[in-house]
Amino acid sequence: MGALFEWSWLIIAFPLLGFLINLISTGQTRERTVGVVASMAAAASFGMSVLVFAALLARPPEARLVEVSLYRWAIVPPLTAEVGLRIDPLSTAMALIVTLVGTLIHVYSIGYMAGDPHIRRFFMFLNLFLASMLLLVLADNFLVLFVGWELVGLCSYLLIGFWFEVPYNAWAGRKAFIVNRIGDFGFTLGLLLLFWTFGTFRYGPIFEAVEHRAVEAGVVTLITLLLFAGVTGKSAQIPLYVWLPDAMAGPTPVSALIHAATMVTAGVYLIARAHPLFAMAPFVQGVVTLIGAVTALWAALIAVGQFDIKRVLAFSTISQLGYMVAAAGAGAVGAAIFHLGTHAFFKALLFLGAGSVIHALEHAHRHPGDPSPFDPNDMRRMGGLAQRMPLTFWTYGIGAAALAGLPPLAGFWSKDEILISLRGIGGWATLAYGLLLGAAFLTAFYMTRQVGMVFAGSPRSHAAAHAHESPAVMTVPLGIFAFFSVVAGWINAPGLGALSAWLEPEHPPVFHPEQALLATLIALAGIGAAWAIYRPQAWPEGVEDPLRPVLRGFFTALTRKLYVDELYDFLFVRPFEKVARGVAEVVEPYGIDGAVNGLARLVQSAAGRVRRWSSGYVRQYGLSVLIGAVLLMFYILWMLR
Amino acid sequence: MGELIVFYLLAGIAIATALAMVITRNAVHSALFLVLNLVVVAVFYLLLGAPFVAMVQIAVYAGAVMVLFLFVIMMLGAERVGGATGLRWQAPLAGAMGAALIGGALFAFLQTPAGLAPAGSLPAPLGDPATIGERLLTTYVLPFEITSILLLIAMVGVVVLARDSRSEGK
Amino acid sequence: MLWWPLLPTLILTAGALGLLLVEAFRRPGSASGMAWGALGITALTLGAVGALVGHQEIEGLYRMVRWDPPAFWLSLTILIGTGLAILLSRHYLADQGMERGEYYVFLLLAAAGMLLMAVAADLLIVFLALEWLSFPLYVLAGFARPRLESEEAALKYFLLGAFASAFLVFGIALIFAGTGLTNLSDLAAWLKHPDPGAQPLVWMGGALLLVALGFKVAAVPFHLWTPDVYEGAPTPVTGFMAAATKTAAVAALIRVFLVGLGPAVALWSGPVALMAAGTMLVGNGVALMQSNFKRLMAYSSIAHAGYLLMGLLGDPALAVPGLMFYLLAYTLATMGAFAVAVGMVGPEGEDQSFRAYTGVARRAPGIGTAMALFMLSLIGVPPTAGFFAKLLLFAAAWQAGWIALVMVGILTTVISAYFYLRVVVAMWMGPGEPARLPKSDLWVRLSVALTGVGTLLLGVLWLMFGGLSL
Amino acid sequence: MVTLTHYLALSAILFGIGAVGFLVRRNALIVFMCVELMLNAAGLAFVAASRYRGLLEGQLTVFFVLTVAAAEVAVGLALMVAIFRTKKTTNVDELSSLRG
Repeated sequence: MGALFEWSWLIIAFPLLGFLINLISTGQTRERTVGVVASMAAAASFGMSVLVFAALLARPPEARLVEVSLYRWAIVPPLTAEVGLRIDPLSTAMALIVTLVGTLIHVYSIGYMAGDPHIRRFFMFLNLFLASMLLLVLADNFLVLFVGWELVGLCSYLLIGFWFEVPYNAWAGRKAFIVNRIGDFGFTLGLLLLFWTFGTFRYGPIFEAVEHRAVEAGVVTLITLLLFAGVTGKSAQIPLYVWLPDAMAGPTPVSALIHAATMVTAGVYLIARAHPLFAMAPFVQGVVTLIGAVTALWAALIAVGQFDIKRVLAFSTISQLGYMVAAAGAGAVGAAIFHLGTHAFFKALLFLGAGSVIHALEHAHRHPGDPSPFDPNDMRRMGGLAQRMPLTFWTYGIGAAALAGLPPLAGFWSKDEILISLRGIGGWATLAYGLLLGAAFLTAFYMTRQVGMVFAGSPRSHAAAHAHESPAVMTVPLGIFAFFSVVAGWINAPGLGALSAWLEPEHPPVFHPEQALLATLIALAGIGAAWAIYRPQAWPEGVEDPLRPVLRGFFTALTRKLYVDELYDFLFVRPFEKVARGVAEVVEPYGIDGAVNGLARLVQSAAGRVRRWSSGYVRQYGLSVLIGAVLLMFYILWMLR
Repeated sequence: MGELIVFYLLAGIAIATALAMVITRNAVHSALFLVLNLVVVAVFYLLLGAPFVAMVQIAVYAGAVMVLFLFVIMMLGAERVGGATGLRWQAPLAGAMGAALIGGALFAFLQTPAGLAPAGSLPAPLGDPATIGERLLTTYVLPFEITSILLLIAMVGVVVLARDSRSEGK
Repeated sequence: MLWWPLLPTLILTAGALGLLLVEAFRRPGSASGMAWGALGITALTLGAVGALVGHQEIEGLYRMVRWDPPAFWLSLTILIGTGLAILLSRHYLADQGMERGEYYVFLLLAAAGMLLMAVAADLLIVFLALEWLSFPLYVLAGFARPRLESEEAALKYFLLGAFASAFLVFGIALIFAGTGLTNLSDLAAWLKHPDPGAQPLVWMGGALLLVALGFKVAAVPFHLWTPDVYEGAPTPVTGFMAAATKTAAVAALIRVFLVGLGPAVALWSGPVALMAAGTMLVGNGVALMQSNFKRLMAYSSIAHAGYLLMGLLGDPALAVPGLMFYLLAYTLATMGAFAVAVGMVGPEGEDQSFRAYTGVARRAPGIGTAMALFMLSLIGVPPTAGFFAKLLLFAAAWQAGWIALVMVGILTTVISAYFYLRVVVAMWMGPGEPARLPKSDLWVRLSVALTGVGTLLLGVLWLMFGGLSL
Repeated sequence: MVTLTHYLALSAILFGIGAVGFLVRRNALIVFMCVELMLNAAGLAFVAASRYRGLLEGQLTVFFVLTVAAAEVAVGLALMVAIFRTKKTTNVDELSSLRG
């Protein structure tokens, strides 16, 4: 069996091969072929993941850790890094989720992207993303993880700005890039500190050192805090979540795969992976748990006031990531990964369903040749799609119910386990528990609102009235995802507990009937409250949203995303701009968006002064040399004292 | 004592000619003061037991190089340059920095006891052309060859730079 | 008398002089034959360098030169930069109406001087090599004569270069006055048991050497010539200066400061650290203000000088391989970027403002992708070579305890993302249709492709650098 | 007694004068002559050190510096003549079109 593990690098190699094939294939390749090649590469990777998983399963629980050495980076003595793969329950579980969801979304994209002139580029990036994500997951050290981390980020920016002809999309890609830079700045410092402390990047020796308490807790606290800064960027937690809603500018399959199911969960994976480190820093664990819980509630609240079908899902994703981060922070790695898995299925389902709706509306709109601007994402222009797109409706309904946490669907089990894991710890965890219950209510509420606005009642636009069901290449993956959204939770159901036993043999899942009842009641309450407001009969003609009269000004605040973008603009961007303008007349020959470039302006104003040295006069340049020489000389004299 | 007087006398001339070269307005005068300065330094070379270097200094430097300078100045009619400059702080600041450089260097040298040592014994034949020639072809053969290449590069470079590209007719 | 270390320099010089003869007797017309010849000679020299790869240490010619692993890597990088510069030049020279064969002769001669610098083991050789590589560069900078910017660039470079080399000579004189030595290994031995009475002289001399070499590598505050000269010089020459000259200057820094003055590291590390920090801040900061691509690359070259200076301070076991790797990665990315810039030059003249790049990538996605790759490598985004290069240097400096300096390095790296990405943004997302498209010249395309692939592959292949030390 | 310090001090003074001259004169030819003065000062330091250390190396080095300086003069003057043909000036302050 050992020989199989030696080949586990194929999991990463297959998508990379797909990328290369599409890279070197000529421009004449039929677009269908491109998609099929990419999908087959993803499928092969999934197959290999299954094989590795099975091989690992065949081993006794205590032997389920295989380190495959691929590459000896014989750099120089202090920095010896060995590149290898770490095959263990956590990484194989992640690889399975990533490759399965990835394969299905590749197939779906063949239909969704048909006719796009840049389809080859699209599939290349998608394959590259898959390979990078798998590298991140399977790496056996923090450095390679970071390489994967940056690569998935790169793919993400490229795909958000895929339709860069629209300036907003390009801007959104850049916003994601820059916001993530802030998080990665912390991450980089954390990595350096990690290396400085442990002298290696490899998980094994680091965890061993932690186990033997060979390092100071204070340093570990700082390291984990810095790593968590990276997590807030990539996994869209407060305060760096602002990029994810704008990331919806990318094609819908990208939103489903990268910005819902896989890449954004990298942060959760990082916390789970570095769990031994976090376990040594209880303070940071508290911070992580609380930030996760607050994010969950906060994003759920904003989701209630959104009209863009994908934005609702984006805020929902942020909210659900908050659940995972909270659980991972509290040390419940099993629960976090469990929710990561179920969420990957039902959120991908929801995104693809939303894509199907958008696709249908776009086609219906284009049909009569109406040149007026039309936003196919706007839920206010939908309604009554249940009869016109039954397959999409039913699958979407299943996804929504799973997200809302209705038993016996997937979301119910995983959310339940997170809530249970937070009980009985006390302190911050109890607070987080309360916040997450509130978020659960809001989740049920906004999903019901969305289903009501999109599918119930009568059409509120010409396009909605003429929409048709999407082609089979899109609906079949919907069905498959719907199936998983139903059953994925069962693997960890009471009495079975397979996933938790797999990830954490020492912590079997517990099932509290009263907790399950409470969660179900809360979900039902959310659904009931939303249905009371949004049922077609309660919705008078011409009213934009029946919730607006109920909440008044606060609803407007919700539609404006609680003014966080404005707040950041006020707190960071404006002051920098003011200072920059005050200090120097900065010439800005190329329009840069103010929203993200405040820091650059500040630097620019300082640089403007330095730049005046470059006056063009040789003699002045010479003077600078002489001044430098004199300074150096006096430094020497000072040393000679 | 007499040695010291000669030194100070020559040093005074060297500094004076250097200053005059920097200060005088006319480029031709500048060049001539530089020639004087080079000659004084050549005299120092003789005093320091380096007759060969002194001869090279006179022949190559004071002779050929400075003649070239004078020739170009005359040819371009560049005795004086006109036009105002925008660099108001340049001269005072440069002067201050130059003074600081000199002052700092002198301060450091005065703290160097090794520099106060009397002249070591440089056996007479060492500084003569024959010995130097022998060294040039043994220990210093590589720098010697490099220098010849440098002269060649300079020559070709001058040809390339001086050729009138407009009338090449290629 | 071992003269093996000189073999690459000799081959290149002999080849260049042979080309000069050919140029003297060939009939007027296209100079592409000269370009082929220059390429062939460069390849031959690469072969000679390759033949010397296994040798650990050869001292030769009365200990004037010395071959060791860094010499190999430096020579390799210089020759790669030279080869790419030749590839870029043919199309450019023809378009600009300056197709004269001497151009290639001077390019090769400058490279020969740089190769000499890579093996220098004596301060005298450092001085001569510096002059050797500078003379042809002065001529090349002014090669677009009678275009005034080119001439102005040449004169500025020349005057300031001469000024700086006077500091070098005076510095060597002071060191010689203090120790009676010019050989770098002897100097290191002397510094281990210094004569306290002579130390002020040696240290003053070291300070002046730092001025001159800081000038050549374009470190703050000796950097001011860089943007003007880069802007005015013919574009392929600018690329050559940014890549190969930088490598040669770092070679000089390694030879003088790590080999010669290595034992006195505690003394020069302070000023070098300040210079490194200032260079990173000023280079990256002022780059934000640039709207001309060549000036942008000049400030980029200044900024990278800062990172390279940081490398001098790092733990040598890690830093020296780091410097070698950094130079190679930097050479590939910089020459690639200049290849794109040269591709944008047409017979009607040269517009290197960002406006000229607007939207180009949409019409030429291959070029656009390659440019994005170069810019990412210059920022240091994985998996490009630039990332690993920066990582090595940062790790080396961190190991040596220069934590604040590493912070400055990371901070300026973040800043640098803004201006490097502006190029990419202009090319991919700039409004409107491009005014001009890149030429489909095979040589330029080839260099873009080579550097692009190299930038990507190098990231993977850096394990080759194992076991490399001074 | 004349010591090495005397000579070094003189050469430093000449070097400093040359450096200041480089920075205050506008005529490119004089600017360049100032560089020659600086090199000359360095040469003096070499020869003096050679004498006081009883070594020949210093003299040989001066020989090389002299030769290289002569070559440099040739290149530099050719450059200045070339510029004069285009711009009709040797004022370095008028050659400042490249800046920023």
